[in-house]
This record gives sequence, structure tokens and C-alpha cells, in this order.
Amino acid sequence: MSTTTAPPSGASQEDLSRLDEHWGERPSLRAWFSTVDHKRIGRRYLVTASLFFVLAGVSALAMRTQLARPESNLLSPQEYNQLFTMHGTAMIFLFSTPMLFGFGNYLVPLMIGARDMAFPKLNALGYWVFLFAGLFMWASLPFGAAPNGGWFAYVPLTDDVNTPGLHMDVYTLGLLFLGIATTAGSINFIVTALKLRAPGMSLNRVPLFVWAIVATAFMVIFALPALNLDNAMLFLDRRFDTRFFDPDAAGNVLLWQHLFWIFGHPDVYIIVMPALGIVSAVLPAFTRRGVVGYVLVVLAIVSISIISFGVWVHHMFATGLPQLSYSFFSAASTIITIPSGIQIFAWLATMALGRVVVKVPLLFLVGFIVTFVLGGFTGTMFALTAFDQQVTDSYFVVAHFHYVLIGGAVFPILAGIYYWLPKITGRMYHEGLGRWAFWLFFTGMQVTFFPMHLYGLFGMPRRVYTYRSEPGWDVWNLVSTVGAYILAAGLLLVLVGVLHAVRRGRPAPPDPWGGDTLEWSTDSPPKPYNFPVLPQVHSLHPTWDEPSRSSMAEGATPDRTLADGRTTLLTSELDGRRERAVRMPESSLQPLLLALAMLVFFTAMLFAWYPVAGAAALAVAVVVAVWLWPPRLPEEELGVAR
Amino acid sequence: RTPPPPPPEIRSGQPERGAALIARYGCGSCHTIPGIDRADGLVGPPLTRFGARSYIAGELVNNADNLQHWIADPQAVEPGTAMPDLGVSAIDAQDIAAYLYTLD
Amino acid sequence: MPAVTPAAAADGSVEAGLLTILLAVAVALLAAGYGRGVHELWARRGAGEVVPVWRVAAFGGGVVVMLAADSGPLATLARGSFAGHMTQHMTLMLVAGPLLAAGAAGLPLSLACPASLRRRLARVRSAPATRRLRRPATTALLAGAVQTLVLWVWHLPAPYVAALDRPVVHVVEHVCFVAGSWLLWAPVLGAARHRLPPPVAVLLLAGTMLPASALGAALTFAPQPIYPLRALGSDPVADQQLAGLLMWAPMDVAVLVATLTVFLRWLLRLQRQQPGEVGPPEAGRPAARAEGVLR
Amino acid sequence: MSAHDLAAATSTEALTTELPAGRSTGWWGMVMFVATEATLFACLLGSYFYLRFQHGGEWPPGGIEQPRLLRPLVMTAVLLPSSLPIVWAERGIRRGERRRLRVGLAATFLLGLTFLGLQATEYAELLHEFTVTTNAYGSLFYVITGFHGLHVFIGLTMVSWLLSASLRGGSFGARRHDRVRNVAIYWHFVDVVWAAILFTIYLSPRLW
Amino acid sequence: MDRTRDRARPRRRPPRRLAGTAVLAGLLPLAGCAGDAPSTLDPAGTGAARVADLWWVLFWISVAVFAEVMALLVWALVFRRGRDVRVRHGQPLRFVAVAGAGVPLVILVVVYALGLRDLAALGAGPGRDATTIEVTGHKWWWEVRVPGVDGATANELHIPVGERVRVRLHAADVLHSFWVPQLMPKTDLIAGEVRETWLHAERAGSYRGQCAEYCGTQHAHMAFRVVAEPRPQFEAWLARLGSPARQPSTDAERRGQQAFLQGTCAGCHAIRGTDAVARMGPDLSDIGSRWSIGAGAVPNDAGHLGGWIVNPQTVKPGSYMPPQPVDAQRLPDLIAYLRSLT
Repeated sequence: MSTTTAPPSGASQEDLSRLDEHWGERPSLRAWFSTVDHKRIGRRYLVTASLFFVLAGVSALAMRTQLARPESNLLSPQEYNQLFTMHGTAMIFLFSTPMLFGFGNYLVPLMIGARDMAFPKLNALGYWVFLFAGLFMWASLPFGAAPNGGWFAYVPLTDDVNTPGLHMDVYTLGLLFLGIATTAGSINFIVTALKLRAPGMSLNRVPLFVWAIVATAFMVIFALPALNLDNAMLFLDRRFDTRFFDPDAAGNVLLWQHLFWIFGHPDVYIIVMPALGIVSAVLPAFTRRGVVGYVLVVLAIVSISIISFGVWVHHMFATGLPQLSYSFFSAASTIITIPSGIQIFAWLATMALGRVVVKVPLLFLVGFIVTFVLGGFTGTMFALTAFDQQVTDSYFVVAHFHYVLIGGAVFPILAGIYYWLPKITGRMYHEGLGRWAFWLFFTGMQVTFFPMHLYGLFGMPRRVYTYRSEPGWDVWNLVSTVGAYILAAGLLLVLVGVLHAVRRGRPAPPDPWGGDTLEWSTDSPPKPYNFPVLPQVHSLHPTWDEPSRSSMAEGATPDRTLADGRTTLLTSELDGRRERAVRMPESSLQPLLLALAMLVFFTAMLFAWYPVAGAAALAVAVVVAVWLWPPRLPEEELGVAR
Repeated sequence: RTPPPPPPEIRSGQPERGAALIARYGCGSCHTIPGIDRADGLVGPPLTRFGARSYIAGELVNNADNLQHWIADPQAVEPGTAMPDLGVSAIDAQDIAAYLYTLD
Repeated sequence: MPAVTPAAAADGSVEAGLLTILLAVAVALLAAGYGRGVHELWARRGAGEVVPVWRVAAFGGGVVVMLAADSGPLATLARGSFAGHMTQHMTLMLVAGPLLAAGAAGLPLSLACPASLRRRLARVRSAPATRRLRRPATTALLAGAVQTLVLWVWHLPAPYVAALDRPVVHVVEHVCFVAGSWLLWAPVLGAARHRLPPPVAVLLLAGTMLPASALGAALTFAPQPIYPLRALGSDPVADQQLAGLLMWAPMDVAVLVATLTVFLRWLLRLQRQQPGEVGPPEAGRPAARAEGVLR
Repeated sequence: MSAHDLAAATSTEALTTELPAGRSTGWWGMVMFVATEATLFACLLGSYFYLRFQHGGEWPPGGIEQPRLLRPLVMTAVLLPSSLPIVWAERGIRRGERRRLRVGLAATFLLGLTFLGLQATEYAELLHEFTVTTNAYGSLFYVITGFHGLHVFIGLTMVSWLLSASLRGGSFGARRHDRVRNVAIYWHFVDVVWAAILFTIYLSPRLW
Repeated sequence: MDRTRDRARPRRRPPRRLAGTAVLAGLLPLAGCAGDAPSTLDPAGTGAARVADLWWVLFWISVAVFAEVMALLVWALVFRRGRDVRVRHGQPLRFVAVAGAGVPLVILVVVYALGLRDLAALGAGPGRDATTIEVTGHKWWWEVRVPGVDGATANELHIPVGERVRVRLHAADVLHSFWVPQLMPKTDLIAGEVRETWLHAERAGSYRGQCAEYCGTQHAHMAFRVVAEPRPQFEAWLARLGSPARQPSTDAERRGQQAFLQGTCAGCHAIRGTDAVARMGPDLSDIGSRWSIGAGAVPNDAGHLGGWIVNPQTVKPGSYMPPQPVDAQRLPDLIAYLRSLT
């Protein structure tokens, strides 16, 4: 893979070779398994999440094919139910969040001018756990034991009486397993963004993408425990006969829904927030100016992440809770549209004031705005309880969430793929292929999901494996199915475009777009140590302002190259003042071992091999203990009082 | 689009209408019949490749008259058979038979 | 019901009368002390100097709201139903407390003390233990914990009913609410030198809001009366739900507004101190960088 | 910056040991971990109150007696003070006094172990009365207290891990005590959670 | 007993609905169509009508705001590209705040007020002495009972036209949701609790309803029918619900009844007036006149009935009725008997 190098940095040749020696990795099998480089891990996240996306997408195509005609017989109800559950679960948990975490992993250290994440080994652990958890869940599908209770798995349908077998155990254990990765990743993002920013990058100079990732990480930290608890209770109810959800024994079936949606609603913003961050990161390059109203956008991000914890009951508008609470949640759900509106109009204003450069990433941003706004409108309609009670659990809801999920997450993800492909692979993509992909994807998306509004309003419930022919249902379902294939063709072209770029693409310059953030001021693809000279940041757009750029060329003092060890800088949390240099961990096999031990643990729990599970838990404890064991230092270096 | 012609065994039946009638009378809940939605019953014998069969219900020679007769009134042909009398009119039986003979 | 206005002493019970007098004296002392301290300060430094006028007004408003919540129409409302009572509590916690906190009463009140007491106070304040207590993180954790505990304990049925039955307990309850709220909002609204860093304040407020919302939600969603029927209004379940909502919604709204305001002001201040916006180098970019695809 | 300062700032010990400047990444990591754990416990206790409020009627349901208070109070008296020795130990190692570290950790360990022992005796008594499958109250009681007990156990393994590392020598000193402080944070968290559990499970049924 | 009854007034079509129908004629070709379509936009009762009106308000507001967004977007894409466009570096915070927060806030307050009004109307309930019908959701069929009447039917309930009828909802196993799109928004059936909703139909007719909460394998086939009819017919239905099933009249039917009572059927099903009293499956006392077999799985005719009895698993895979070992000679008799139970 040939690369082009960045403008000559101020670091001396000797410094560069020392940095290479400390950070570089010899290609070997062991290095492949033991790497802790955030760029390799980020790339792996992206590839693995895309793989799960293809699996979930193909499941969706199978579902759409079954639904193309009424009374169709392609899939049995059991198969269909497993497919839509795996489709939803995988899209939400195994594609959206990990994909965006992949972007975060690759870009956050680059954007803030650090050499790696705060906890590189934890980062590697997060990836392995994500991979194993995803495989754990998908592996159940060929055996017909995949989860089949819908992605929100309401009890009592999912308890051991109504769903015997392994289906829901795969779901609960798989999500608990995956939760480890998500939590670890979130803690890592927060600490990285707080402590590893380049000197001078005070909080008001942090790129919006990083703000979005950090807000997301905070939401994960406070939302995910509810899901973990829910799944743990369900697992206990199924396996060990506890009674949390048993109404005959003082339990309550709505407890599941409350806990699930206390997680679930923040989760939809966990999905969409980093994607909106991608929008804010891509837009400046193609409008040649910064996003309008940086402060307002940051405020919108923060307020969404707070308000999103207060609207969960809008998913339970039909369960017959007290009217008063509905009025409250209805108000909260309408209010939450305002931060989204601020962001949308900030981007529109940015486009209106800048000079629009139409390239494939910008096309996807336009597709994002159109689609997401439509989906947001239907969301606001649901916020009115009376309307929601009529259309909830109908295809109207399916239309809403595909509009916001595909509009709000997939379009920005595709924009990000095209935008950062030169940075990640060092190659340019083919513009014509990209445009074809965009138009196919965009039209396919609208053709697939717009009709769902209609047959939802015409009374078609969701999650049905087949339907009787009714006026208005058959035609539009067929249209949806055709659209789904158009959409798949568009995605196929995206895939072709990426492969073509990797194989045949022109070598990319370090900064093909004239981007504004720090990743564009280093090589494509970046060196293992990211920056030969750690930058000093003077503005929100460091690649655009002269002092920040020259700080990387001229300020090559030893305290900025940090070439005598695998080190990076710590800065203060709020205003980014330099604190001290810290040593970063070397690559290690411990993350892989720990993830494997956890995989054994969860597999053993699944099959009720409790002794094996106990042994695996012990192995986990041992690996953690060894991982954290303090290296031995001479006493005087430690400062031990005699 | 012109409707398909009747099969050679039967002169004046309309196979297309027969297919709709089969769905309407619910034959598919007992028989597996190719080309009919959700006709995957396992109660009676499958009617796949019915045009190539020799006997009807193991009793009658498979020709158009016998088939119409059987469909319209199975209890008269074989008293006590499990196939109920579904009140199929003669015209309908003709069209149903026409469809069945298209299954070669 | 204890009430601070003498008119309500017509209840007749001696206990209530005594309490009324005691409370009146306490509130009067508080207001007088604050007034004297402010007067002292302004006399030394000039009017409106150390404690701005709006802070004084806020403190006065807080005292008035505190009195208003315990007498007049609100008190009669509170007698009728649980929801009315909750209105009273929310007034104390969301209006009186923040206003008192905004009054930045620490300096004026200590100035109003006699000199010997003031010296002792200064010694206590500079002791290592109190200094550790006054670290931002500690203060925040403590204030949040106190607020949560006060809210939850007093709204459990037994303490709540006890407060209904015994005027003394009722007074203690209200004092707890005002004090807890004062403590919570002081690091957010108080004098600049005691204020928390804005991100910590945001976390503190959001973190304190969650348990409070949980209590409100629990009351709102409960299908049966949780409290004894005599504590509830004519339609017990509806009364309880309304009360839960009254606890839940205003709390959330107030905290949300406060949080976002604090955050926005902080960001704007940062922007002013360290400007961030620049445009891309359009013309005259260095030659080495001009190879970009976009030009 | 003079050359001398530069040399001081980039010499090896300046890079490999921790200066007392700012919070370390480890501190933030542990605080965030504790935050997510605290949320988990908040959800657990919230579920307790939700089920209790939804149930109406008598609580604990199904004829289970009110939780007895004596032993939990003793357990509180054992667990809450156990934070003091670890604070003392941390202060000590910050000054490089290794003996204080060891003694303090050992004291915390013993107190924690006592707590678990008391909890075991409590379970041994209560399991005759109701179990985790009796009804939702039983499930809540054992899962909440058991989950906290698991946290105490994890805290104890951390403390014993620190203790063995410090007994080895060459592990902690005035310039490296990050791990001690992180374990201390975790341990304080476990204590505070116990206070919340005491209020929720043992005290609140008496306050209806 | 005097029931409150809404006056049956002719539907007043608001102009905006007419206009909406006209504008969307291309997109919603069937929005206003009558007939059996369970469309929420073709309401037949006050509950659904309110929501349909609300929908059109929301629809037009969305069209307007979407037009605004698209106008800005298109303007930027058309006029702000090319070499000679000068980038402007202003920070129009006020524009963003007004367009993104101010205007939406106004719109939202209005919309919220409308929604609250409709929520209150839906929650108002049917009135104290309205007729009550008890509906229990099973996997995957609906059991219908009327308090005070000693009988049950399945997958079909009747209501008097123009009156509000209280429906009390119970869940026998898992969550289901009771939804008649043309009459009333949904209410979920919660295991362990009782939920209430009400139905009101302005015009006689039969309206399709459907379970709208995913409840397992055959959630797709858990439909029911609400028949709105004038009060006398409704009373007649109640009377039929309370009286024994029709006695067999022909030999075949008698043999069929014998087969039913002595075979496996009586172990799960009840037929009023006979020894069959089990409640595991639907009551079959009026199976001959129902609209479908298996809660909408197949139409109710002799052919489907025969196939259903012998092997329901091919008709409705996963349903809780096992394949029945019925004698071949007895099957036609059994069908004849069940068809005679109207």
C-alpha cells in the first residue's frame, strides 16, 4: 500500500526512527492478535460491524421477500420471528453502535492530537468482546435457536414458559456480554477526551464529533445498566425461577418495559448522536467554513443526552398507564425535537453561508437531512399520545424508525466512510461509483420505507409473518420489497466502491478535502504514533489556522516529540493545559485471553455448564489480576520511606 | 393477458377460475396443491402432478367426468371417505378439475 | 397545621401556637441577620458592592416565598389533598431554596454575628476537616445525597403521615426541605467563590434529579393508594398520581433549565476567553498543501 | 523553558512515575466505572420500589415477615467504618509508608470479611423462611443483597490483590499509588451502596 | 336501564380532510375508501375519528415545515456552489435559534394542546352504566364473554351502534393488544392486570380488529371482528350467547355430536348445553356462523374446517390445537355438526 507523506514535520530523522521503534509493530500473527493500536482496532470495528450489517440486512431482505405478497409461504412463522428479532437486535446492537464506536476509535485520538486512546488494552478488549458477542448471537441462527421475542423482548412472552429453549437465553447472555464491550469503550472515550487532548485544546475547541462521542459515552454509562439489569433479571427468571416478572408472585410484567425503555430511548440517541457528530465533522470540509453556532450545537448535544432519559414511556403509550403520566411524557417527547431542530438548522445555515462543494460525502449528508427530518416529524407525531395509541405497533412505527435510523445513522455512516476512506486506506474512492451508490441507496430507501407510513395507517400491524390481502396493503408491500432490493443494490455498490478504492484507488494526499480537524494534518494512513510532533492547538479548526499547523512543523522540541518511549501527553480536563507525559502500554495478548475467557463463561452459562462457568470466571479474575499487576520498580524510584 | 387454455383432458373448464375456487373452498387445508397459496395441508393425499395420476382416491379411473363427480360429491363415490362433501356445484367442479389437470 | 401567620394560631392547640411563635422568631432572626450583614458590607464598601442588589432581592424573595408556602392559600390547599401538599413542598424546594441560595448568605450572616462567634466560625471554617468538606466534589456529593435522602425519607408513608399528624414533625419536615434545597443550590447559584465548576454542577444537578424523578414516577405509576386514605384527597389514586407528577415535572424542568443555562454560560465564557472559529486558508495556501482534490 | 527544565521534564523518571499533577486517567476510569455501577444499583433499588408500589397491599408479600434490623445494623457498623483504614492506608502510601498501607489494607480486608460472614449467617436464617423463588420480594431481596455481597467480594479480592502486591515489595510507593487509590474509590462506593440498601430493604418497609 | 348513547350524527368531513384526500390522491389512492379495509383514515367511531382529524393537522404541519427545510436545502445546493461563491463567516445564531427552536416551540405547544385534548377525550371512558364486554386474549385467539351471560364466543364481538361500550381486557398468557383501527386506538392486554377501553361505532357494519402486540409464533393470525348492529340485533346476540347451542337435527349431525363428545374435542372445547365444558380452546357453540377459523387464519367453510380439525398445524403452524385423530368416517359428520352450530 503506497502512501503519501505529510508535509515535512519538524521532527528530526533520528526522532522519527526512535518513534518508529517504540510504536511500530512487526507484521506477525502474534502482533495481529495482540495489537493495541487504536487505528487497527477502529478499522476492525468498522469491518466487523459492516459484516453484521450485511447479515442483518440480508435477514431484512428475506423478510421483505416473504412480505412481498399476501399469504406467502417462503418462511415459516418461527423462522420469520427469529429473522426480524435478529435483524432488529443486530442492527441496533451489533451494527449501529459498534460502527460508530469504530469511527470514534479511529478518529478521536487523531482529532484531539493524541497518540492512542487512554486505555489501549481496554480498547482491544472491547473489540474482542464485541466480536465474540456478535458471533455468539449470530451463531444461534443456523441452529434455529436464535432470539425470537422481538428486539425488545417483552415478558411474559420471553419467559421460560412461553419461550422454552435457548432462544432468549442467547439474547440475554449475548447482550450482557456485549454490554461489557460497550461500557469499556465508553469509559475509554470519556477519559481519552478528558485527559489526552492536545495542549491548547480547551473544551470549546473540541471538535463536534468528539463532543458527540463523549455525550454518547456518558449516555451509555447511565443507560446501559438498566438493560443489563433487565437482561439479568430475565435470565434469572428463566433459569433459576426467580419471580421478578411473575404477576402471580408480586412481580410485574411492566417492569421489563420500563427498564428496557429507560435504556432503549437513550439508546436510539446513542445511535444517532455520533452519526450527527459525523455530519458536523464532514460538513465543514464541503462548505468551506465551520459549523454555524458551535455553542448551540454543543448545547443541543448535551440537552439531548439529558432529556433523552425522561421520555421512555412514549414507547408504552398503549399499556394503559395513568393519563397524567402520559401527558408528562408527551410533553417531554415533543420538547426533545427542539435540540434536533437546532442542529438541523445549524447545518442548513452552514450550507447556506458556505461554498457548497458537491462530492459523494456531501450527497449523503443531503440524503441524511431529507430522510432524518421526515423521520423526526413522524416521531413528533408519536409524541402525541392519542395519535401514538392509534399507530403504535403498526408499520407506521416501522417507517418512523427506519427513517431516523437509516436517515440518522446509515446515511452519516456512509458519508463518513467516503470521507475518511482516504485517511484510513490512503486511497481515493471512485466518484462516479459513489454517486451511483448514493442515488440507488437514496431512492431505494424512500421507496422501501415511505409506503410503510401508508399501510401502517391502513391498519397493518408490525411483526406479522404474513397478512391477508386487504385494500392498500398488498400493493404497497410489494413496492416496499422492490425498494429493499434497490437499496441493497446501492449498498452493494458502496461495498464495490470501497473494495475498488482499496485495490485500485489513486493514492490519497494527506488532506484531500481541506478538512479542518487534526487528522488531516498527518499522513494517510497515519503512522502508528499518529503525530511525529504533538500539536499545539490554537483554534477550533487547527488544520486551518496557521499557528496550530506551524506548531507541528517548528515546535519539535523533545517535550513535543516525546520520542524516548511509548508515551503521550496528559492535559488538564477543562482547558487543556499540559500536565505530564505518560507511558502507554505495549501490545499484549491479555485482552484476547480475557475476552476468550469471557466467551467461555457466557457459552457455559448458555448451556448450563456451571462448573465450566465457574472455572471461566476464575480465569477472568486471574487474567485481570495479572493485567493490573504493578511492575516491580526499585524502591527509591517508588519513593518508599525507609 | 389471456387466461390459459383448458388442459386437453377437459373441454370447457377455466383453470384460472378453478385456482381461485380451490382457494375459496379451502381444499388447501387438507391437500398440498402446487400453485395455490398456503395449500400445504397434510390431511388428504397431495395433488401434485395430478394430471398424471391413474386413479382417483384409489377407486375411480382418473378422467374428467370421474374427477368432477368426486369433487362434487365424494361421499357418493366412496361412502365413509374422510373427504367431506363441500357442496361444490357442477360448474365449479369442472373448473377445479381443469386446474388440477394443469398440474402435470 | 403549623402556620407562620398569627391568624392561623386560631387552631387553638397550644402546641401549634407556640410553634408559630417560635418559627416567626426564627425567620425574623434570619432575615434580620442577613439585613444587618448586608448593611454592614454596603456601609464599608459602598452600596451594591460585594453582595449585589439582585442577590439581596433574591434572599428577600426566598424568605417571603417560604412564608407564603406555609400560610394562606397554599396552606389551605395542602390541607385538602396530597397534591396540594406536594405543591407546597415543591414551592419550598424549587422556589424558596434556590432563592435563598442565590442570596449568597454566608458572608452577610457571619458578618451579622458577634465578633467572638465570628472568630470561632472562622476557625471552624479553616480547620482541615471543614476545608476538605468544602472541596467542590465533596460538597456536590454531600448536597446531592442530603437532598435525595430528605426527599425520599419524608415522602415515605410513615414519616409523611407523622408530619400530617404532628405539627412539630411537620415543621421539621419543611425545615429539612428548605435546608436541603438551599444546600443543593448553593454551589450552583451561590457566591462566585463557592460555586462549583460548571461541568460538576451539571453532573450534580442531573444526578440529583434522577432519584427525585424516580420517586415522582413511582407515585405516578402506582395503581393503588400507597398512603393511608386520610392523607389523600377525595379521589385517592388520582390525587396521588397528580402529586407524583407535581413532584416529577417541575423538578425536571427546573433542573433542566438550570443545567442548560449553566452550561451555556460556561461555554460562552470559554468562547470569549479562547476564541475558536477560523476559516479555511482559501487563498495563498502553502504549495505543499495545494495538492488537494478540492481547490 | 530552560534546557535544564526540559531535561528534568523528559527524564525517564519524570515520564514513568506519577507526579501529583491533575487527575490520572486511571482515576477517571475508576470514577466512570463506579458511576455506571452506581446506576446499576440505582436501577435495582428502583425496581424494588416499583414492584413494591405496584403491588400495593402488604409488603413484604406472601406472609414474609418484616426484615429484622439488628443484624443489618451490625453489618453496617462493620462495613461503613471499613473505609477508614483504607483511607488511612492510602494516606500512608502517599507518604511512602509501606507498613501503613499493609496494616490498613489488612484491617479493611478483615472488616469486609466479617461483613460477608454476617451476611452468610443472615442468609442461613432467612433461607428457611423464604427463598429467591418464593415471590418477587424474595427475588429482590436476595438479588440485591447478593449482588452487593458479590461487590464486597470483588472489593475484597481487589484489596487482597493490593495486599499481596504490597507484600511483594517494589510495587507501591510515594510515586506510585494509583491502584491503591482506585481500589479505595471502589471500596467507598461499595460502602455507600450498602447504606442505600440498608435504607431500601431494611428500613423502608418500616416507614410505610 | 337507560344507557347513554351518542346521537348517531352523520360524519362531518372537515374541509382539510377533503383537501388532504385530494392532494394525496396520487399517494394515498385508498385513503378514503370504505369497505372492509381496517384503515385508520376511514374511521367509523368517535375514537378513531378524533385521531384521524389529529393526523391531518399533523400531516399539514409536517408538509409545511418539510417544505421550509427543503427550500433552504435546495437553495443552498443551487445557489451556493461554484468557484465564485464567497464564503461568509458570520455566526447567525439568532437565525438558528429562531428557526430551530423558536418556531418549532410554538408549533409544538399548539400541537401538544391538540393532542392533550384528544387524549382526554379518548380517556374519558364510556360512562358508568355502559354495556360491558370482557375480552381475554389467548395465544392466539380472543375469548369474548359478557358479564351476567353464561356463555362465550371467540374472535367476534358485537356492539350496539351509536353507544359507547366498555371493553375490559384480560391477558391469559402473554401481552396482546386490542386494536380496531376504524373504531378505537389500541389498548394493551397486560398479564396480571385488567385494562379497560371502549368502543363506539357510528354506523352499522363489521370492523376488522387485530392483535397489535407481538405475542409469539402466530401473532399474525390473531384477528377478530367487531360487528356493530342496532340494539335489537345486539340483544338477540346476547340472548344467543346465553342459550344452549343448537341441537343436531340430522343423523349425520347426531353422529358428529357423538364424535365430538366422545373423541378428543371435548377435552379442550366447550359447546353450551352438552357435556363439553373445557376452556382450553375456544367455545364452539356458534362456530358455524363465525367469520373465520383460527382467529383469521382461514375463512370459515366446510373445507377449511375439515382441514383445520384434522391438522391445524398446517393451517396455523404453532397453534395450540394438536392434530386430531378423527376417524375417517366420522370426519364428514363432525364437520356437518359443527357447521350446524350457528
